[in-house]
Amino acid sequence: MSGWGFVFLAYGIVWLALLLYLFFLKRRARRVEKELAPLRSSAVKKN
Amino acid sequence: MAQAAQNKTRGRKLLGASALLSVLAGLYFGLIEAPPDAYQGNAQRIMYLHIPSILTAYLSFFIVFIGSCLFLWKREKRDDILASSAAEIGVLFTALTILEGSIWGKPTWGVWWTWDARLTLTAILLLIFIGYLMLRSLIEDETRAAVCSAVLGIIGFLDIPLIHMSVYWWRTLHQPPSILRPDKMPWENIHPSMLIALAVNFVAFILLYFYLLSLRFHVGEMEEEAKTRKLYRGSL
Amino acid sequence: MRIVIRGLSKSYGLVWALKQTDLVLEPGECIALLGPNGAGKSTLLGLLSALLHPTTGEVLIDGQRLDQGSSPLRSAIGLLTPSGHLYEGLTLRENLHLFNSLYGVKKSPQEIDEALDTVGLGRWREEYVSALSSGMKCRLGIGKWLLLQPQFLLLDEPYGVLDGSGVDLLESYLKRLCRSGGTVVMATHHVSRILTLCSRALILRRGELIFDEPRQQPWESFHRTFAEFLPRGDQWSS
Amino acid sequence: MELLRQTVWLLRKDLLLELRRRESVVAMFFFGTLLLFVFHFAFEIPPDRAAAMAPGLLWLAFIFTGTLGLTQLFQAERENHCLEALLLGPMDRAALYLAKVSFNLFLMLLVEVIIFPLFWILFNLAFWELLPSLFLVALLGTMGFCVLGTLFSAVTLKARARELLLPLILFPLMIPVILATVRGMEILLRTGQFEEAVPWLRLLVGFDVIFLTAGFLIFEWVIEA
Repeated sequence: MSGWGFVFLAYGIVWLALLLYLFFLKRRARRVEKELAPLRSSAVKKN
Repeated sequence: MAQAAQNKTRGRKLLGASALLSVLAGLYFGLIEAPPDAYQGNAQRIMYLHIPSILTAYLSFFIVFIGSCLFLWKREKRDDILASSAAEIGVLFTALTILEGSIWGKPTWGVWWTWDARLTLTAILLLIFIGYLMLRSLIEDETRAAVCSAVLGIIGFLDIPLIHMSVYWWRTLHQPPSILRPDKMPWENIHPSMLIALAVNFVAFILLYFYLLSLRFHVGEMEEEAKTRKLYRGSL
Repeated sequence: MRIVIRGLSKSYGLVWALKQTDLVLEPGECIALLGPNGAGKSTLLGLLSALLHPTTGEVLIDGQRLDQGSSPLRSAIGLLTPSGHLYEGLTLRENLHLFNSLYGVKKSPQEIDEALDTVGLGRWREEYVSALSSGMKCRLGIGKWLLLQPQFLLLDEPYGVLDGSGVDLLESYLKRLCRSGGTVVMATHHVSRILTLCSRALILRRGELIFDEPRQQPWESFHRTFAEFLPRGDQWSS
Repeated sequence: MELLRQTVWLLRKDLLLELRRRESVVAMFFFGTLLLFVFHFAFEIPPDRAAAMAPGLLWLAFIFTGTLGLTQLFQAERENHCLEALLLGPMDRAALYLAKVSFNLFLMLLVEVIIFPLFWILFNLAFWELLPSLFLVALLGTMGFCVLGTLFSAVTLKARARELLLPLILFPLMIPVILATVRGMEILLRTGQFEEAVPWLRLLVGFDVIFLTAGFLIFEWVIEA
């Protein structure tokens, strides 16, 4: 493995991991928003 | 209230965009613009990744410390969410830092892992972070989990200087100081464009870190809001 | 001792153990805390003794806010649970000596022995608590509070383990405490016993206070509300 | 003053319970000696290298025995909700912390006083005259272990998998103590002078002082949470 091999390995893993984390975070955010929307609207309706 | 939320999301999008831009710039400078190192060749380019990510590891530990202190003092759930978000991202960045360090070690020292002071310290930081997340997940009662994690956050942070001292003394005892010795910072006598690459990558990592942190914090706040709404829906 | 409770509530995760409650407990009152299992009686006792941290609201004792931590206010609060609060490995005397010094009450050893005699445990002075029956442990608990003289005594179902003379002992102590301006709150299921003793009754259901009236002789309102919780004969065979 | 009086009473209670039941001290002692035998079989220790490896092995044995003691530390309080009995009253929470630190320290030192000479005999080492100064270094190290160990024993008191969680959290934080104690002892064994090991001992004393005060201030919030 030449110098560049290691560089791409390191950069590849790091940015892949960060993108994956971002993806899961976005998905988690969407799920919470989906859960929160009815709660917010029902509360507004009631009081 | 809605107006403030809009500003926040717009702010976050702006932060995200600028983080993306600076990351691309960092990649450009790091991989293309900067010349290969005379001694290590191209493998040295991993430095542009490694040094900034070490910083984010320590930065996130500092934020966990701040969040923990604020929580113990004012007992506001917001600070606890800040601490737990910073810890989660901290674990990610610390783990990546160690990964980069060992990948960089292979071409430079020929081994995947050396008990070099910097790598050992980052590994210890990762262990403390993992302990923090384990503790938080293994205590059922919410306020108790928050208080106990805050205590670990504070004690862990106070321990860092002592760990630094003991590891460095121990290090200088055994092995002649390695290339990454802290007192000879890599940017003392290096090529100006390398310096630029390092600086750009620094900015990129900071922006990326705060973007992820604000996103994770926002998710944490929403989850907390969902919980309180479900709770109060019963008695409203 | 006057206790004011403002907007006190406690939630565990998504469940309300105790919903928003406002109460005033006057000095000299002996209050019965009734309700089915899981109604929040123990939670309320935990909040009143500051062993639990409320989700919202506060407890004021003689105007001072009671919160966790070692405040002198807490030397006036007592909590009697039949099984608990005694070191099994220590003898009866050592237990009382320990709590005597921790509460800074500074009672002499004679007074400690006297307290043990009054609760009928004089003979077991040097025995280990682990050797005692649960009834005797409850008597030791009474002896402990006789010694520490709290102004605000909370009891969590003491009748379950006490024998005849134990009940008389407890009730005479509670009467004396209420007469001297102390406040008593007892959570129990022995309705007939407590109704003769208490000056006021509270009924909790699913964390909500549904009944709060001082005692009066023809107490239809109490029996009407409480009828729902009385056992309805043998449910299993029908 | 009041704090000291309460600490002494609580310590007296713990010592009395331990004297009668003798659970912890016997378990810790036998666990310690067991570890010495395990080390003997696990590592092929050539006689000349034994002195160099002694500090590491000894301290490893002490840390594991200490962890055993820590998991049992609040056992008396867990029975019969005695912890609630203590928290109900106006007792100073820090008194409970100081009492538990000194109790665990006492247990560990008791075990160490026996295991030190035993180690010397089993691995037939010389340097008998160095034992007192070695013991002083171990004392400072054990103090550091107890100060943080007690705090985190309380932190993990009501956590699930408590016995697993405690070492997981405690050991990374103990690294300065481990390094300082083992290096300190090693230097003593190698050079025989005390001055050589002073920088490590200063680190140890610093660790003890910092975390004794931190524990003293924070313990109240942990135990009441």
